[in-house]
Amino acid sequence: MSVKTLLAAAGLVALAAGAQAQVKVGMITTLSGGGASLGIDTRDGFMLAIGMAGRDDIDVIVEDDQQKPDIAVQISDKMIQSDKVDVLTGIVWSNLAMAVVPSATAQGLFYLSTNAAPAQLAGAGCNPNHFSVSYQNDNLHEAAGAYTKSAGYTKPFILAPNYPAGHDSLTGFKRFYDGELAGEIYTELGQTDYAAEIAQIRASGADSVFFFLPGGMGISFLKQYAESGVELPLVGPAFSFDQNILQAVGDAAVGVKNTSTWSKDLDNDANAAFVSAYEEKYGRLPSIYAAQGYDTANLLLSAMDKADISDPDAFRTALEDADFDSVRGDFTFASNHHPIQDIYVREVIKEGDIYTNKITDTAMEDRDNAYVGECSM
Amino acid sequence: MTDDVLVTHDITKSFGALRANDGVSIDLKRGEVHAIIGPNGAGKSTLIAQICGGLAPDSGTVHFLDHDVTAETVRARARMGLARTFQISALAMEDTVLQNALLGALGAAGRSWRMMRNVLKDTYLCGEALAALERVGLADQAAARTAELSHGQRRQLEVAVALTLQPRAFVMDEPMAGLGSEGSKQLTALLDELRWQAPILLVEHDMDAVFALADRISVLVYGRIIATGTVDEIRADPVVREAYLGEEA
Amino acid sequence: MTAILIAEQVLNGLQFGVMLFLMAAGLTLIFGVMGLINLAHGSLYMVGAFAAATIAGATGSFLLALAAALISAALAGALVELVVIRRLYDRDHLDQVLATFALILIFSEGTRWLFGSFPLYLDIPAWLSGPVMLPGGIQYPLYRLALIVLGLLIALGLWLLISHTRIGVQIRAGENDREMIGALGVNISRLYTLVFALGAGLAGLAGALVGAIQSVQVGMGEPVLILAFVVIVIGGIGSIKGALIGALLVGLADTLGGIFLPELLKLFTDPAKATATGSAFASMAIYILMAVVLVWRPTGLFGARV
Amino acid sequence: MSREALVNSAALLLLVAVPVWALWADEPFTITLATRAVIFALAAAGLNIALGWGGMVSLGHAVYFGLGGYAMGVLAFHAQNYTPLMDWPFTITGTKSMPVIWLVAMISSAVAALVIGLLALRTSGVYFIMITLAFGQMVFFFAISWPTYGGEDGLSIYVRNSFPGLNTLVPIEFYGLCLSVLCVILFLNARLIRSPFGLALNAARQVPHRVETVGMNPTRLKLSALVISGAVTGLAGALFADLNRFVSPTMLSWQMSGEIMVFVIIGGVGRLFGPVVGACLFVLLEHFLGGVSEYWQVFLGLVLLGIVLFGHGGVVGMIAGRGRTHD
Repeated sequence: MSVKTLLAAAGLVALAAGAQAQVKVGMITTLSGGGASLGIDTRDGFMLAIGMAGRDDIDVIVEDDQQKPDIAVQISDKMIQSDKVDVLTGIVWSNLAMAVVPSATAQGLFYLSTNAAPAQLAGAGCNPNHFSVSYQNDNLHEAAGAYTKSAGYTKPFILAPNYPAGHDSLTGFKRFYDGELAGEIYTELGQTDYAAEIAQIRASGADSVFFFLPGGMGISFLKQYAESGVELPLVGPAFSFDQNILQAVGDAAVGVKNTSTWSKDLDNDANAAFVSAYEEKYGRLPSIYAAQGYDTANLLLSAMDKADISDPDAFRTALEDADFDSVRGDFTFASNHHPIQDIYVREVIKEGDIYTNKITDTAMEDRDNAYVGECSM
Repeated sequence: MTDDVLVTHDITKSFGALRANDGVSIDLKRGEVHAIIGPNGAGKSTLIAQICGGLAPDSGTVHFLDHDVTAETVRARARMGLARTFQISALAMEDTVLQNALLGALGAAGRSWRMMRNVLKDTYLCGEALAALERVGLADQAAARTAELSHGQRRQLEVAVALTLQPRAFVMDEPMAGLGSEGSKQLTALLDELRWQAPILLVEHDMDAVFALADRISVLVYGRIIATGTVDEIRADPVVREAYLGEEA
Repeated sequence: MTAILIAEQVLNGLQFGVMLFLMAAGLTLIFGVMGLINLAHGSLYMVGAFAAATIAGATGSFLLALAAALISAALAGALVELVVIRRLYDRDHLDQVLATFALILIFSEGTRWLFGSFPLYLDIPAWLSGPVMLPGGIQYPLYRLALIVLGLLIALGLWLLISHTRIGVQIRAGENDREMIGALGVNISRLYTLVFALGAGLAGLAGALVGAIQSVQVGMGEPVLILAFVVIVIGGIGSIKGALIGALLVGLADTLGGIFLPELLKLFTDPAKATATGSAFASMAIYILMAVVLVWRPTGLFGARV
Repeated sequence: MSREALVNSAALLLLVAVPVWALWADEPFTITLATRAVIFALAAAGLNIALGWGGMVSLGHAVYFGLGGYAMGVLAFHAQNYTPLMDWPFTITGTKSMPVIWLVAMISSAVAALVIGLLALRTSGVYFIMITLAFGQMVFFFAISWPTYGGEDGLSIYVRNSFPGLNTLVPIEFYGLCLSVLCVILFLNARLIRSPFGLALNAARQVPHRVETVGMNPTRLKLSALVISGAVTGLAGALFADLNRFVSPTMLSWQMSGEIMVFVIIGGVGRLFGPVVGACLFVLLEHFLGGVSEYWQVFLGLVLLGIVLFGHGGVVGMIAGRGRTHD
């Protein structure tokens, strides 16, 4: 089978499915290993929206990618070849997305990103069938840069892990913060001890610190920072202040400013409905991953109302309309199929026994992304 | 060319404060069996290791076939024809008897880098290996797994591997170790023939074998050679009697 | 770069080193006495951290949490030794590697099964939190200082245990000659269980101590395990002294390499590129240290010479 | 025919029959799974040369697997972007041709094996294990932080590379290619272990001092075996990257090294078809246990433990009997 016949086969399947108006969604996400909490939230948010819509014209197959790119590719092959899905979604990590998305969209499938949105897929490697419902990876870092500038800091110290997302992070920050830097460091990916970096921060004469350290790295950094006696204000993207992580950081995080496209106290009806339904169903507060999963499902459902998946062009147009009530408020797609949305500044607070975030400011309004011009679509 | 095949000159080796070998000079001549005897801890293993190349002496030299081999590796000495056997059989137990014998043959022939040809179809190597097995009386066991051999047969195979090297001298470290009197007799008879192929430097505790085989005996005590001579001379030597054979005399 | 900064980084290197020592000491003892390579040592580190987080959460006492870490890791170690490990002593290293690899899978996924995928919370107690001012104007976290002191005390304790007690005599005998201790009438299997539990307890304690300033999560042990291997290769198998020196060397090389390499490269290339490339090479620093030691002294600084 | 030969023939027969059935039943994913198993088998066959016959417990074979993958990734990346690999002192361009990629993969893995082997073979036993593991980690960290070829994101190749006369995008054709490579390598492997070199290597594992005293260098024999082993695993890495159309540092991780070793051990160390049986079983376990529980690795761990403690000699060993024969 060549690509062409594969496409034809996919088309035939789509036709057959269209007759029953059944949409098959394959969700590849991380359900085991160290990063499982993100995938579990993504899945729960997504399934919550499907459940709340009460529809039976959509089948969702969920599989665990173990946070391994080769497993993700294997699952996507299986979903495309044997389950004959129409839409793929759910990948948390950029490196897994890079492994799966280009070849899936090349085979004519739709890919709706619930989280990962690397620069390659927004710029030269953009594809009409790829939609990021979350953000573009640089967005939160850009917002942190913009916030740092507008808050009047003049000498931030910036650090991120030494891997592509880390490089994108500091580049994104500097795109909107053009002043002097007290220092710029790349740490090792998966590093757990930041004593050396904190000492450098202390010695640098900085007036604030921007850091991007997702997952366990952020937890370690925050705890150690709190112990160090360095009392400079911290700014970071939402990843290190996710609802799940905050409980493990504890008091060390309180007061930290972070940039996010979503917060549980965001004042709109869709969000209020989402937060209360999520808490009721799963017994815990939703995270940004859950919110993005929820929005992705609602976007898909809105497109299904407008067009039949068997007509890819019409379906694509329906997706582009983004005619759904986002928990993030106003939401439209830029021409490279990445969101245009407001990005907020949140502060970590303690509500009773629970650590969570509240919105304090808007860092950027209607932000699209830096790669719109590079995408020829 | 002199009659001396293997000679050590004044070898000294210390481990910390312990002098394991102290000015040891011995020689092995064409056609002879030269036995080295001595109590445990006298430095026999150290001496063998220096002769065969595992240990470098602190001072003194080792000559083999009129070459100074003191600085040569175990491998180089082996390739010159210095064949040793081990006190504890060093055989590939998972392999067949023939494969063990082949190992020596292919080492001697320098064919270990051939990667694609079946070794069992190499008529030259197999010929050498089978001849050696024939010589020690193991030809009928060629296809058996080495692990299934009796202890005595393993001692024989140990000698066969040495034979496949086309040796110019043997260094045998207690070949009789663990053998019963019958096995010991058989192996003694075999070694008695082998001396005409290449002289044997024999380190052995089994005195019956030593007295039956040795043309000369050197007695090593506390790292020094205290006497060298024929069987009768050694038997009669008062120093030896006192230091070593004391209670037996 | 000021003298204060360098002094502080040296302290950081020391602190990292003593924590590595707690891991490496157990591994090297277990290898020295039983001849066993234990890949699951990192799992015991994780067990310690999880036990501490659980007990700290329930009681609020950090000391109880540390005790729980020590005890539960030692118990887990003893259990693993009784059920699995003792069948592996007379097997080759290959079987040991596979069996302990299987134990990693069981421990990691089992822990996730019990505790979920979210990182747990474990914080340092109030009486150890905050910075202190050291002579010379160095501001340094009290907790990290306590880690250095505690680590060195444990090293001293181990040394006393091995050189001055009956158990120590047996351990040393076991390292030199395994048949010998049987002949001396020592209960070998009890000794082995004890040594394994001791090593496991040290790993668990390290996990809890480090967990308080890092994140307590599944998979936290394996990166430390691999660093502990590097320590042992450098220090020499079976040598507690080697483990200590090796751990301090690795701790210092890693910390100082991470600081100075990017600074060094900044002299030659633009800062952004220098930090990226510099930290790429800094992450290799300890392995290069290991390679140098291997070339110079294949059995490690204090390993038995062949 | 010996029992081991029967097992081998059965394994080979299944490797042909299952995909043919899948083709007939229109189950293309089964073919993809089988391809994965065959490529893992090849990687493990590489390790088996070092481990089974050379006795080197290398816990760093992911280095060669990953390097092979990156050989494919880097060459195809430059070919798909029409940028040269290097301009100076002479121009090297990328390529999408599998034979060229394979050659580069094998050579680069072999060189890596030579360098690591020169250092690691200064020691033996448990040192060797720890050193190979540590060097693997070093390469892994380097790959993650080196930005040129995607760092931790890896490299995505949009279209599978080409092989003369085949359409590699068709699952069954790519499978056939991989199976053929595996068969050729196993054939060469069988010749190798029967050759004088194989005999000497086998002895170097069991009695290195004996090998020395018959005039051969056991370390050099082992080093050569490690280089061959690395090259084969590197070839598997190139194929694996092509199967996924993707390469990333995950292929270099210590877990990957562990898994490759698991394939060999559950199949049977030092058995020609041990890696094949082991890799197929692993892929099956992964597929079916993964469907049963999120925590399937606990059960995988228990199965592995059971095999080590009670099933000495791996699956092939359990079926074919304990003794290994080499003729």
